[in-house]
Amino acid sequence: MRIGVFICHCGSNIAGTVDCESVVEIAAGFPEVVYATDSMYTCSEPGQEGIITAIHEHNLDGVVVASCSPRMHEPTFRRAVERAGLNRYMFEMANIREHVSWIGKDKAHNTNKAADLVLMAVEKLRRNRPLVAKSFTTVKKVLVIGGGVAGIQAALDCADGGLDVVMVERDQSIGGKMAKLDKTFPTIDCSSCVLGPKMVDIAQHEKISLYACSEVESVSGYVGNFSVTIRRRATYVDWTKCTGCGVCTEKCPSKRSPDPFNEFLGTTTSINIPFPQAIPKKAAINPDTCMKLQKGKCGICAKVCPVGCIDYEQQDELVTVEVGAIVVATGYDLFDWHKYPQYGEGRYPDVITSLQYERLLSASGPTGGHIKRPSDGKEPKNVVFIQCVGSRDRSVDRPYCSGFCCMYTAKQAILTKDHIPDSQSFVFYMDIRAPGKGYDEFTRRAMEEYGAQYVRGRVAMIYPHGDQLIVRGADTLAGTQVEVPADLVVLATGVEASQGAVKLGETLRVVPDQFGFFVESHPKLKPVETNTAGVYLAGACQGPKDIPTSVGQGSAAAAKALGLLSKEQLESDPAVSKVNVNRCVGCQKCIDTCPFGAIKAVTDRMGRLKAEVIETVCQGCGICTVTCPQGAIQLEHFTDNQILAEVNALCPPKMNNVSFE
Amino acid sequence: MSAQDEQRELRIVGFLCNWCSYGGADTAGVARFIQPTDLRIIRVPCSGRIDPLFIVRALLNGADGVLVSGCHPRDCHYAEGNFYARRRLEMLKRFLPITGIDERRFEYTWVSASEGQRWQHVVTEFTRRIHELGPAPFFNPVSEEEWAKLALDGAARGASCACHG
Amino acid sequence: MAKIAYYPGCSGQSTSVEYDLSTRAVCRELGLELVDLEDWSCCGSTPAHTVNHVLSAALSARNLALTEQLGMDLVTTPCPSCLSNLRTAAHKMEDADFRAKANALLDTPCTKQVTAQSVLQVIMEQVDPELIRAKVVKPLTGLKLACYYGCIMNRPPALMQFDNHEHPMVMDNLMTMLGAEVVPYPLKVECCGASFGVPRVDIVTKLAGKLLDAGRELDVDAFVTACPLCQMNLDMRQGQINSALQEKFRIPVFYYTQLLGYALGIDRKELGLKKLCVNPKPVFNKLKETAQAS
Amino acid sequence: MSGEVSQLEELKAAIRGQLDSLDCVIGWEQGYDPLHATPLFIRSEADLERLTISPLAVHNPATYTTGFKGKKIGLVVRGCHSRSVIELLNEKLIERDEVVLFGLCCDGVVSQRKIRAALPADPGFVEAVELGKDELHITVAGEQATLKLQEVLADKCLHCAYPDPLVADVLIGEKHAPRQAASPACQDAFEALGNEEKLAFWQDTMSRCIRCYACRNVCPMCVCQDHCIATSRDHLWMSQENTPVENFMFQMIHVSHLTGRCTECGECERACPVDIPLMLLRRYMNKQVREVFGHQAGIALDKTPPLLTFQVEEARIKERDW
Repeated sequence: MRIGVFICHCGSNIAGTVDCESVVEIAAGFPEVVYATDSMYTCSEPGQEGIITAIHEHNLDGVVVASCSPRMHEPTFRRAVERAGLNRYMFEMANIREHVSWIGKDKAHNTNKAADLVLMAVEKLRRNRPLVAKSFTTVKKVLVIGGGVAGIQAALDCADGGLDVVMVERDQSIGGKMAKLDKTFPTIDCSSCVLGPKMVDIAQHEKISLYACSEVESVSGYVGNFSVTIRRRATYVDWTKCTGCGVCTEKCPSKRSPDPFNEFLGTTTSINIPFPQAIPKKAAINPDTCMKLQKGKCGICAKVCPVGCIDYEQQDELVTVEVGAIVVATGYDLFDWHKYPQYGEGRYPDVITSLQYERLLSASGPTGGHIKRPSDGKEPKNVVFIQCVGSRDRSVDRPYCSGFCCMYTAKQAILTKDHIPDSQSFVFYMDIRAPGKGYDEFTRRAMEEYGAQYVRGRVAMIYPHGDQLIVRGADTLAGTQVEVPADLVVLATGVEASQGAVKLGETLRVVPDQFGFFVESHPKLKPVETNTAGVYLAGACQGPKDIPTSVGQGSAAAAKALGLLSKEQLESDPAVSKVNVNRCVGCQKCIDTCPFGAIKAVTDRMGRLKAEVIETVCQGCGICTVTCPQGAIQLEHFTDNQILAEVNALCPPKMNNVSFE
Repeated sequence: MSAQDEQRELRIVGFLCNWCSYGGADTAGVARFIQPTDLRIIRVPCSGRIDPLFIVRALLNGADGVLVSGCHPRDCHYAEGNFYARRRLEMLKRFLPITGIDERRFEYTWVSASEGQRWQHVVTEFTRRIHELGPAPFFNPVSEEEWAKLALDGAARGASCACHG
Repeated sequence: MAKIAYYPGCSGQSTSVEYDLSTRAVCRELGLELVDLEDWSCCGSTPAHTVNHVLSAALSARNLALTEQLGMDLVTTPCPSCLSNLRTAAHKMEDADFRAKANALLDTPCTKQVTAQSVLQVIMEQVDPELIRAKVVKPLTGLKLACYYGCIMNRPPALMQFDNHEHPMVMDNLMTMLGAEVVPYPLKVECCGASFGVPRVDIVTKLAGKLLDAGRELDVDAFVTACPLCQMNLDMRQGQINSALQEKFRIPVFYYTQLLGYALGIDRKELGLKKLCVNPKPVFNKLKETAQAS
Repeated sequence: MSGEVSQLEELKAAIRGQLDSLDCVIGWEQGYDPLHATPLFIRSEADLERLTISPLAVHNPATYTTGFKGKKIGLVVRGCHSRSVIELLNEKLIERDEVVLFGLCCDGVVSQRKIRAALPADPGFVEAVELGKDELHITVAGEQATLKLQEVLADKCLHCAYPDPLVADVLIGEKHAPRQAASPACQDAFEALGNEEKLAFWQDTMSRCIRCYACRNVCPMCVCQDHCIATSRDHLWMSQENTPVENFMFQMIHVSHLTGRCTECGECERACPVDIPLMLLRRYMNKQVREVFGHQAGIALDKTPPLLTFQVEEARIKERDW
């Protein structure tokens, strides 16, 4: 090899405490170094030109630059050597600024250390080899998992940007939690009026295919080329024929089917369309309550259906789609408040969740928009709201703030007054968290204009008294105990990670945090990326979020997917693991430890198991290399030999008669 | 530590992951946090890339100390690398005593890219520790005389050893 | 017969002697042999631990040590307050430093880990429910009861480790087993005012009055308790409550052992029913009427 | 020992019944003299007749399994051997349906080293060996020496917690009552030494090592086949130079690769021609693995070796204290 070494003065940044000329002299004596020099600013235009000229003049096939941190200028110098015709991996850097000149005062020691670092770089470079990035084409299609407002936004933005979109929704209709809301804060505009048109756009957009009542079963492949298997659950209705006319739902005699859309307040029919604005507006049968499917008797829906779309024999169906990017927008679930014994564990029908209250407020809800309490249908006069039910409470393992409960509680207090002018709302709160445009003003309005009484303290107990509930809590500002007689108690239940999140995370190789929320690539700078290339996050699956933030993230995730797939071809980093099949004994330990699923087992011609790296999926961490006892899988650019060369450069083996070379 | 000892450098090898600790060392440099100069850093992508045998090789080659640093648990750029590293490195650290190599010559810790000050502290403390321990003994005999003595002792000893009297 | 160390507690010798009596009678009937700790000392009640934690723990640890000397590792007591102190002491003694400090105050150190459980827990966990059912000779059929557990019987949950601390059910289940109708009494774990009966009767009349009121609203024939202090505040102070709140409560308040003993057919003298302040006669009359009617 | 004879016949019958469906059954036969056994690869009825299961039959047959991958074989295993098999299964290095395990409830095997030490002089060729109930009668040059079996049992057998196979398709012999494992006294004594003494000891013993790699070749967990990094020129972990430091480096590689996998069958130490007490290193590492991960290799199926998995919060690693 013919190696050139370039020692940078970085003005006086390095030269001030390192004798650069001496380092040049020492470096010139290192193995295979044919050229060594120093320059004032190696990264500058003339500095880079100096490298290029030297490569040509001295016929160099490897370059070491000793200057600043490679985290700073490695890409710069790699481009420079590439301009001179070398492979960019035939380049090494020695960090003699951040790690030497800036932290050590003793010039002799610094000089010595700089020379050592250059020797290390030279020894490693001697074992480098040219690496070439692979290019591959991508599928211009995006999978959006979850049809809540974040997923809807991501899907529409991707589709408008020209990509095909596949949306998978677990429930019968898209719309998510937002579709269940009556109004939204802080504008008090009608939730379904804002969301409805976007849902219709999903149904009508020619680039979007929607799979409702479906779940992602498995994902294989890698960025740009994922293969996704979707399970379409049997609905017992042929959706290609169903017109959503609703005749079946009117005639269905089984009217005791649980109604998840209305948060289990009241019941619905076994065959149903969850709500009038549902997208897709198709009927589906709940097999658990359908008499025909349970007992074989009935069959009325099949008789009344004008298009003959009822199919009691329908089975789950698996569909495979190829996509280039995946947006995860699986949203959240509500905390199960029954974990708090002090709220009655479900013994009192008039203790309900905030989302149930939304359904009571909603004109399309089970009470037609009249607030009637579940126990006796009476209109409540005193409504008590309890905040932080499953938020900011270590005792139930929910130490985090759910973020939007303060706001929707204020909204519900306002709406309560609108619905029942002679009502009185009480809100037990811990702190009011209203950081957002118009948010704090909104909570003030709830108190000042709508007369909601805010009590700062936790509720210790709810107990029945007559036909009322007595809510006992602390008023920490007054330093006293308070008891409020309530006709209805609304619990501001906090946010939990969606139930299937952990399992989906395993499928997608996206890590959930300890609470089940997906972990983003970087908390500040890569909020919608994940550590799996090509998989993006939108909305509350990453952490509690309100509607505007979820929509913003939906657009952000779409922008990332559009950016990724706007390139004709993607390039993979060649510094990835590589298997020497001769050495591989097929024990699959590397496969088990790879965090990215980047290694798969293949069978060779002899029928023996061998590991194979999917170069485009491998992120280059090197966990596998350490896992493999026979060193059969090696991380390129950081091979055992390269690192050992550095170790041996720093600690030359003593008194061994034979050197390592 | 006498002034003279302070002058003489010992050989300390550092293995740092690129994303957190190498960045932390850069941060310390940018902030001009003065550190002892004994340490030389080998950059690896992830603490999960560090084979405990690199550390053994360095120690057997005569390194006076080896310091490993990676991302804090849960912060690994590769999600799980430092979790594997922690197990491997802990096992090495616990194993060293049986070899007679002072386990204090090896340490592993976590430093994030923002923790320049912590890096300075880690380097300073570890270097101080290694200077207190002094130069590591050589595993191989260091002179022709010792080689000869070893050969003679071996011959005299025959098959006897600590366990198999 | 299962032998269990028995710690009666001070109130069992005085204000709640009927609780002690009926407990002994019931346990005998159910095949539990209670072995009295000899020379036991007061658990320290509330005053001790408000003054000095080590002293307080040592008082109870002495009783744990006595249990240990009997060669037993379980001691039982009817009184929730005593139980609370015994369990607190046992828990704190798990810490070696604390144990050393407490043992320094004792003649005979407490070395082993002794567990304390309420008599209620012992009955519910060690006696076969079928045996209880089989032994019922006078079922409580027709009786409408509110079970009142009080605030400290299951609290703090991490220490007491028995039943649901906010919504306990064991006494409810026991009474149902005996044939009574148990109402869903919402104030099961509320405070009765406890020892404020001495310095601030007004607090007790207010709190205990609320408890009685909730029972009356549910139309109960009687209350069932497991705590000497609760029983005293509801029963003995019912007259005070009536005059303070201008009320006319006349609701008998039993220890669960008394009703259990009655159902098992134990002689009434052994149940100390005469010690009750609110005359329980209407309750027994009702039971007799129901028995005759059927 | 009549019990042993009947057990041998029982075992032979069991093997005979399955011999047709197996490529090979690995057991033991008499070696170059009556004192030494050697592995036996049974492929026919005739081979089967040579089978022995006496305490002289020491070799771990699990060592050979990976070489038979893809074929169906039988193994005669003692308790410790079954641990190796379990570990190999757990690491997917062999398949359960490719091995038939003939388990022996084992009362221990001999240490040739101890026999040699107990005999008045180096025996050379042994003419006859007779096994008594608790004794071993050895005839050399017409003279008979009697050794107590207990005194010549291998160290690993004296402290064995798993004398009975933990996995077997056929189980021969009577199961033992549960036993507590213990480390031999020499282990504790060595661990108590200071760093300087320990280092000197290894320098010493490693100068004796002739790098024959017998310790590696008999190790059932050494599965790199011909690709051991110690003898590869591609990854230059160590030179071929025979110096204490390089010899020790090899042992470090071996122990490191055995972390959480060593089943303590003791074959490495048995095979060492220069009597290096290699189990000192293995036992110590295993102890650390037990303490930190609560893991013992090869005592239960479907366990992941501790270095191939992790916990986000490691209960017994306190690395953040530094």
